Amino acid sequence: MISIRNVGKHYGSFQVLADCSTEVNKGEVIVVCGPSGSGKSTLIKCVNGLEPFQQGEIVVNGVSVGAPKTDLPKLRAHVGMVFQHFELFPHMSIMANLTLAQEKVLGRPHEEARAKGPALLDRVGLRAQAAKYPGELSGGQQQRVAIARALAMDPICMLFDEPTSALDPEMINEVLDVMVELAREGMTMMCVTHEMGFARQVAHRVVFMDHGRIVEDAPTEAFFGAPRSERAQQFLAKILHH
Amino acid sequence: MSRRAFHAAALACCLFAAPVFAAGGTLNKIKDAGAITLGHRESSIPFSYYDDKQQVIGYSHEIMQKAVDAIKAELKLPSLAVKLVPVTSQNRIPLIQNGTIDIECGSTTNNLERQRQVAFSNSIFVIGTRLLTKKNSGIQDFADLAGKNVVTTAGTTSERLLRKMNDDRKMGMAIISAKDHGEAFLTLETGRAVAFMMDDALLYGELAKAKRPGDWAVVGTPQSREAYGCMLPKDDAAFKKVVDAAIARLMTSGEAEKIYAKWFMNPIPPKGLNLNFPLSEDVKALYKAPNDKAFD
Amino acid sequence: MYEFDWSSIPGALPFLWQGMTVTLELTATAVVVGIVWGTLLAMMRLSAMPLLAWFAAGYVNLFRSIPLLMVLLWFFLIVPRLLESLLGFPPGSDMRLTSAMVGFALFESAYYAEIIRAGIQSVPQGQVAAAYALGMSYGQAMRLVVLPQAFRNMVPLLLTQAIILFQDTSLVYVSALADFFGAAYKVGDRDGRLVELLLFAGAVYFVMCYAASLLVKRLSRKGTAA
Amino acid sequence: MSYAWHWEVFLQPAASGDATYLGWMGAGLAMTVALSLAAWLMALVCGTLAGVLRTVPNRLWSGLAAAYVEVFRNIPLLVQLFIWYFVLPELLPPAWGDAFKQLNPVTQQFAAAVVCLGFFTSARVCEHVRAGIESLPRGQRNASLALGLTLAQTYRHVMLPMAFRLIVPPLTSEFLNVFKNSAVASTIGLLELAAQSRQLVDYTAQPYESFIAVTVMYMALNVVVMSGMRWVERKAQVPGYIGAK
Repeated sequence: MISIRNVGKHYGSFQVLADCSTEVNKGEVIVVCGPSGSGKSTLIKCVNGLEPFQQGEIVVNGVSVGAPKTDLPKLRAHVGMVFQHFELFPHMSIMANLTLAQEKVLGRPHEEARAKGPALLDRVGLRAQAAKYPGELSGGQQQRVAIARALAMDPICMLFDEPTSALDPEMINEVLDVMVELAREGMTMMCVTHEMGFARQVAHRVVFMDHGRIVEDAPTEAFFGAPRSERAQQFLAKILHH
Repeated sequence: MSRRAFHAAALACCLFAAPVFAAGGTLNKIKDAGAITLGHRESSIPFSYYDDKQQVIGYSHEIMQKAVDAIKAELKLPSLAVKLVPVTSQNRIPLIQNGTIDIECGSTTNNLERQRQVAFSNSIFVIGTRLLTKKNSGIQDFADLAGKNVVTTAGTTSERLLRKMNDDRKMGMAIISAKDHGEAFLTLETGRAVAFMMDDALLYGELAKAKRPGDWAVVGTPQSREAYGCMLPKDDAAFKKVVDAAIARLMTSGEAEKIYAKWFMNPIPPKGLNLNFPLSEDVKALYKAPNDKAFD
Repeated sequence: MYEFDWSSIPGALPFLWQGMTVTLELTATAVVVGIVWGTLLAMMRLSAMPLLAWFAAGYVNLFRSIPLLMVLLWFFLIVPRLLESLLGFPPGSDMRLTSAMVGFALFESAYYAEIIRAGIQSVPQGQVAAAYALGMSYGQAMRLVVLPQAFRNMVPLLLTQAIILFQDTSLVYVSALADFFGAAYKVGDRDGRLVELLLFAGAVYFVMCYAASLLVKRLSRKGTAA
Repeated sequence: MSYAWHWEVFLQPAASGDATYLGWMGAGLAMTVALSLAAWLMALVCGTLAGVLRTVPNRLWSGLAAAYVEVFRNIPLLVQLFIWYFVLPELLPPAWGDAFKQLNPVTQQFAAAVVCLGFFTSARVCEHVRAGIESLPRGQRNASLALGLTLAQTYRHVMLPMAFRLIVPPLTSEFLNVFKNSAVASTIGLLELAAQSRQLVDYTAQPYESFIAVTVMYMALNVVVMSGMRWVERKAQVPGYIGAK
């Protein structure tokens, strides 16, 4: 489904990504982790072309992301993405947030787009909030709406870029619950996150990055059981025991 | 802005707008200050204007100098300082009223409306209002202007006459009111208007500035006769008497005629053009019998 | 096509330069008076005394609601007499420059007052509290703590306003005062070369203002870097 | 020497036309309003376009937009007006220039004033729009693109609507400035409010009454525009968004 081959990216002489390769198969859940500045957010943004890259190739559902002729909006329409800071559109009601791209990108009639709303909001437990504005919701609620907004496009896969790291601790679980649910339904997911509990619970594989490189790419049990690299061991030790 | 601002504004209006007037007459004021302030124009050729060295010159200006000499003699102050303030047709009346300037000799028509606010000396010139147009424009007289763009200078009698003519005779002219004579002539020269209505003497003066003076002509029956006078502060008989006497002396002694010849019958700055504007019957009559009558 | 003739300009340079000095003089006076009087107005507006706050608000709103052109016409009519009687200037001294200066300074103060008020308000309340906690009086807290910080934040805005003011001085044209623009216009009018002189004036203003705005940009970059 | 107040002068029939002098002032007010609104419309359109161009990831376009802003911001309004009115028609191909100069003078003056004020103000609007766009979190743009919206759609539906809400206060003061700046049109002879004050002085010889009346009219205009923009500001508030009160 997502194939990342030898991807490299640099700003001037600064190497952000170097020779990154991995695969995400249909129905698979991949967690990408690593220390801050390791390039994991950049990598996930390369997948739907939000960040350009200079070397290598990324193919999503048979379409090469970096190729100049690729119709990026068309590709992105089918790749859902959830951001660290939610990025709901503050000047639109929750319902309008859900329908905007359906109408403008997929060309769905207004009524059809609206009709999808209640079911999606039900799914993230926020049916009553449709008429409110993003600023009137808590962070956890906003992030759940953001997930619903991505799902409204009927994506073939979902990208999560640190979806819980801007949240207060008591709100993290409400978002993770939605993500677990999604994973159980068989959604193809690539998640940048530090939530190791979530990773253990649903991820098929864990990708560990450091200094722009993929240091480890292992099945979940193998990664948590016995990480091969020293760097990953240190990272796990820090993140799991405090 | 709020209601508060309105209150403040009202206050400011009361404060500022009640003009503060000195008592005791202009002559005393001049004597106390040791200085007299003259108002002049910047581009009223050949009455009062700047030459290319930014010195004020002109027919009216020369007459004003003579009046100043008479004031010096009257006050026995030969070293009286003289200050020059350029005025426009918009601000000349307020500036006389508020005492910024003591006397203005330029090209100001003496009329009854203005007499409500200022006084006028003995007249210094008489003009007729006519048209300046391109020789090949086909404009011979005012009747030819129907439906055309015509320019005049804002705040002048010509502007009123032109508007009235347009209203009365339903001529459908589009009237442009330029800020000053220079701008009015520019409007004519660049083709925005087919004719420029103004006092004939001033039209000859503008002609002198043209890139090709030979292309232009002054045409049309004079629409009005107007007397130019020097503006003086209102209700100051003593001051007016000195100025009037000086002007009358100039005219009856024949000196005025010499000044006239210098500015209207000889080459003048800035381009050394000769206006060739012979002495009219009206001006001759004025020189013979000086007076301060308005024509309307 | 139009035939340009720039020959009027070289001979007129001394007169144009004289005009530029008038322009610069006007700008400098208005900036200095504007900042001083503007600071006072801003402090009055923020003060707890209703009368002072009321006066400052009225003043600022009044001047900000009238076109500068009207203000200049007003001052050209009124100030000469008023100054004569208030300050004892000799009657009849050329008041055009003085009245333009006074008009500009009073007008621009209203704009400066708003910039400075915003600057003062941008200093966190905690700073005032900290100053009081150290035992400072209101005046000391203002002078030693608040205003220095406020002015540092405001410098780019104050300078930008000065550039706007420099451009605005061209409006004294309505009072027949020969500032740079007035001088250029008069030369153009006299020689029938208005097109050339207007383009020349526009170019000079552009070069000066653009250079000044680059300088301000560099200054404010330095300020944020420090 | 004393000033003779004659407030009743405004009710007297004017020197030409059927109106009273009060009618002249009304006509001036109408001209000021028409001029300002037309210029504001133009400034909003051009300023928004230029503001968007300044933020697009394309050196050439953003550079052009920056040059546009610098030109219109660094030349005094009065000089710009004179250039539009006196200079431009001379520099155009003679046929065009002459065609323009044959138009009704009021049309010429109005057109020159609208274009001048419009461009002048658009440079300032452009900077506000740019600042508004730049103050939005970068993630907004990414989120919108990630949903498959094109860059144009992103500006149209996400960034501009939000940016405009943020910049209502500075736009309000620019709008007020348009009304005040419109007074310069009097220098090319357009009979708007400031020019009427001058003309009233000429015709009535009552300078103080004329100036006071016109000044008060400007202040009233200011109040009306300000309360209008307050209403817009209230309408534009985004519930729950920081900055909304």
